[in-house]
Amino acid sequence: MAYLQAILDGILLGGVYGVISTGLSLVFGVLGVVNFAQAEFLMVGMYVAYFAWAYLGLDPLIAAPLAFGVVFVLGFYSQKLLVGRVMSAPPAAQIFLTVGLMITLENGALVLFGSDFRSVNVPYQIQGFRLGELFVSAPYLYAFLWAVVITGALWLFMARSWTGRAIRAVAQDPMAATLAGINTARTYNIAFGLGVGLTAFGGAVILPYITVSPTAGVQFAVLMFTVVVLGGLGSTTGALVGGIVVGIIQSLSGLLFPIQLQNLVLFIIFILVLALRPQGLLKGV
Amino acid sequence: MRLKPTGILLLVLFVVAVLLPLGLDPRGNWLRVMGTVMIFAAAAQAWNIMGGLANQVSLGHAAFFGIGAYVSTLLYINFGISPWIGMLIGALVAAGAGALICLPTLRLTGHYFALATLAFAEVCRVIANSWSSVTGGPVGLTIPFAGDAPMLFQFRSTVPYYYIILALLVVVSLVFWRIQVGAFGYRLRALRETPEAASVVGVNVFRTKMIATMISAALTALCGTVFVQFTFFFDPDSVFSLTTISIRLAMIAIVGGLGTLIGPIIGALFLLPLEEVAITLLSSQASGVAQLAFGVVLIAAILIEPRGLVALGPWIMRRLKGGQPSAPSDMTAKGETNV
Amino acid sequence: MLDVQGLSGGYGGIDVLHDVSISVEAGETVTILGANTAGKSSLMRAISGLLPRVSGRITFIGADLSAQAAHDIPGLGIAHVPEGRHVFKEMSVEQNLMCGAYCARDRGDARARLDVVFDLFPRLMERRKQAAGSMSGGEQQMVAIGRAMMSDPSLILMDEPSLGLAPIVVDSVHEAMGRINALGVAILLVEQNAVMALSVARRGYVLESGRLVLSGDAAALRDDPGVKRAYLGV
Amino acid sequence: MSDPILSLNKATVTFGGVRALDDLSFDVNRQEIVGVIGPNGAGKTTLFNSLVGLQKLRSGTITLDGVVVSDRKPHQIAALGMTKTFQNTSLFPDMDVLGNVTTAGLLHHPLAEARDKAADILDRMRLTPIARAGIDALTFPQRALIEMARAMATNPRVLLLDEVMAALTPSEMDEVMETARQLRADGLTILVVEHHMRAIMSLCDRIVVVSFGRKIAEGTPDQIAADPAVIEAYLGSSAKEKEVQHA
Repeated sequence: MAYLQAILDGILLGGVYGVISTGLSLVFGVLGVVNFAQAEFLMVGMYVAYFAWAYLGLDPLIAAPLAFGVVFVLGFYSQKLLVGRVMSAPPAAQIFLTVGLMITLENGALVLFGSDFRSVNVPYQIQGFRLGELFVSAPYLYAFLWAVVITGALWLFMARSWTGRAIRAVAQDPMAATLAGINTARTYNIAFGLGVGLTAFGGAVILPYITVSPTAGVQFAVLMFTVVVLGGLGSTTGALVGGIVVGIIQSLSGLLFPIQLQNLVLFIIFILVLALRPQGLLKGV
Repeated sequence: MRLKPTGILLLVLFVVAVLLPLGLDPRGNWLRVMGTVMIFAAAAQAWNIMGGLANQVSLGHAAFFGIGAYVSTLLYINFGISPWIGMLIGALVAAGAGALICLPTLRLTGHYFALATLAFAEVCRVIANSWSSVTGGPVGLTIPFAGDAPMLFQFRSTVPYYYIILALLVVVSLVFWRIQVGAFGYRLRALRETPEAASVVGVNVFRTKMIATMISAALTALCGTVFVQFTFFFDPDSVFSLTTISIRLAMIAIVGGLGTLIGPIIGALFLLPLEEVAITLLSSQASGVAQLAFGVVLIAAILIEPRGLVALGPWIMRRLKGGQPSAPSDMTAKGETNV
Repeated sequence: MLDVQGLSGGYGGIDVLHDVSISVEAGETVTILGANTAGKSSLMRAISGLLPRVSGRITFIGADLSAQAAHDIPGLGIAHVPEGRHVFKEMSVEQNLMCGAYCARDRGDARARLDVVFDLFPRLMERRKQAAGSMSGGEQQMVAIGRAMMSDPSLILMDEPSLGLAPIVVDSVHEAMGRINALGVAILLVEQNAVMALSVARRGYVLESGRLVLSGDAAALRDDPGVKRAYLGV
Repeated sequence: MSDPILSLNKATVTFGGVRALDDLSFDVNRQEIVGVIGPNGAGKTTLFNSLVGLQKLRSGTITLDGVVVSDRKPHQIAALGMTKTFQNTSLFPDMDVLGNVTTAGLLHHPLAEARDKAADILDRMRLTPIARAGIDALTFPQRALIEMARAMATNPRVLLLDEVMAALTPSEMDEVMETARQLRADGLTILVVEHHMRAIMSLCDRIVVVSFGRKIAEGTPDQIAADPAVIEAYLGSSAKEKEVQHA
């Protein structure tokens, strides 16, 4: 029963990991840039939701679209003014640019908000539902459901909207996209904004059960990379499946290993996947 | 011909470095700062062999740095082996770790390689934190005080450390230089952008990258040992740190000038005192300001001049010679931003 | 309709086109012949704004193309089917085609235009849900041409549409060109298969090492020894 | 006078479902200059990549002077004496011209000797004036010549030239052809992929014509120029006509 419970927890956790990582995967899939600052955009999303709660009284679940919007704009201009200028540079320049962005965002938050850990207070925080002998925590469940909804929305957007089609076209063949009349530079800006916005959305919905601080992103960084590499860099559906897989692994390893070793399991999976199947485990399945 | 001003500058820097302790308070903070500058210059120089010459950008050099620190210290604490010897054993272990990480990652380039090395360093950090019975866990390790004991790598004064570090920097720089101008350097530069062409004219790409990684790892481990002998105390989060070790080494090299001999030295001389000054000046301000400035400098450096501060050299030379500063406007902007 | 005057240009420091002048009238099919590396593809790329460095004048129905960004040119009515097809491999046939309508003057028309393309290539109708990357070369070529047609062009540039295709498929591509032309769309065709190109086109130009060496009616070019020489060097 | 130094035996390479090389067999004799021609996409570059080990064969073998090389790595094949130049050139961008040639010389010599040898090769090819130039500063014809010089520095016995004459002026072309003939006189065997038919017809002893990864003709330049299958492959024909099987 403990295992069933762990798997359930893992799925709920993993759905959110999926959304967070989908953003990273989208950025890589479209731009071919690994955004090392992705986790810091998650942290920014958490702060947006936190302040929306603190000053406007908004529930983080309701503030999540706001977090998405704010971070979308931030991402759009980060791409337009910074990352976009090194797109054709060697990977080293891209790596260091996003690493610089990571340091800037993290410490910018530290300067602005201090190092305090902050958390919100919502009525359902410690509630839950019984499902036979299983326990479903309310904040985890709500976060999971929101994650599923936004993933569905993204899927619809990418499949149906002109902008969504343009993003996929640019990701697959920028030259052919240009010949179809798509402005690739603008599409990159939108894709980057969308990618970090989704991750920020994920940051907001987990706020009811997690604290925010300037370093809140860091703990998600390797996790996100693991999910994305597992699902295949650039594959957004892979990221969702990868997220749930990682959620379950993390949850199960919590039963088997001391808490510090939970991440070790992830790292080792991460390196093994990179080494053996850099195209991702789920790709082509 | 172009190497000449750089050579003179290096010589001047060396002489200044040798004489510096005469002018600075041996117990003062600045001698320690200069020691730190040189350790990081040396480690960044070691990183530069891989990241600069072979173009394999590692974001996990903290792994080798930390291995050097832990191996020498654990050998000393548990078996009484002098860190002088432990340092060499640490370098060997790090070279082995370098070879190990090479096997699965060698086919990876660019982003994938950076990610894999980053994860490798994180694995090391987690192991060091978890394996408390051996490593002391998150509490960290303190090097037992032995007074003035040169054989055990311990001194009361900062000055001997300072000269040891200077020697280390010179050794690592000489290794870098030897590689850069030697046959091995030709092979490394050949494979960095055009591995297929390199292999077709006879370069064994796998072996060349592997050897570069092992040398780079071993030298970084030496820096790790010297660093902790200098600071006496360390924990997993400090020596295996992503930001303060891995990224910092890469950043020093890139800000100074990727793949150049003088780059890491310039980069360390520029960044670390800047950080020190920022911390001193801004200590009353919120924490993070110095790091924030760091991030901004890194972004600016890449956007303005991806080749680093070294690229300013020719521009400065033209100015010094009184010639018409024919530099394009972005060069001028760069001068104002960075110098 | 399309008027290219004194075009030179290339990549980096290397010029691949030297003082090339050609023109295409509305509704006409024109071919550009020449051996590999003669500059045919570069000429196409220059027209659609993909060649990094261009000098000279390119006008299309009075508009100066050199002032336009590459992604704005399809909207003016020039579609380009690139060499190697470049379909969006992971998209379905229908999604590929819809992407072609991105720049169309009237997007609301996209569904109706889809029918025009399916009329042209019934095969695509059957395979509308299939991923383009999993199709045969000939089918991918149909997707690429269909995608270009989705933007409602008045001129379509086709770069080596028969490259690497089996003879029977070449035949159907050839046929489709005739039908596209019958819809009033002008075609500028680059083709290695000179016999095929000259049977489709009304006029032709011959490029050698980036320079225009010959031009004239298709019938005249077919018998001109200069054409054979440009290809075989004999 | 059959004395093959290089033999392909049923070499096959596939990408996805496409057969880029399809049961391709032919021999190259010692000190011969052999041209490989064929329309775009015929598999010529794949053929060269397979010969030097950059592309693995799916089946079949390649033998260099009695040694099977189709399972070797590119640097091992280079050491055995076969290397190629790159179409569109792939010089080492972080080195000057001399550095590029020197690197190749390191295969058989220590650095100082490799540098002398490189200088010597550049001198013989009359490239000494640009020995210290960076790659970015070179014109395309210069790059093509440096590609040749770099390949020469590995002491090859078989040299594969991949479109070195593209974009050369007629006089530069003559110079390259003269160099090639000279190299052959010095004992080298040369395989040439070239689109420039005039050059290939006058340079080569023998020509192999490839289309869709298969050999459709083989013979002297005169035989090839008169071969209807070749003319069809190049100029095309009415698609209704059956593909001509040529023995």
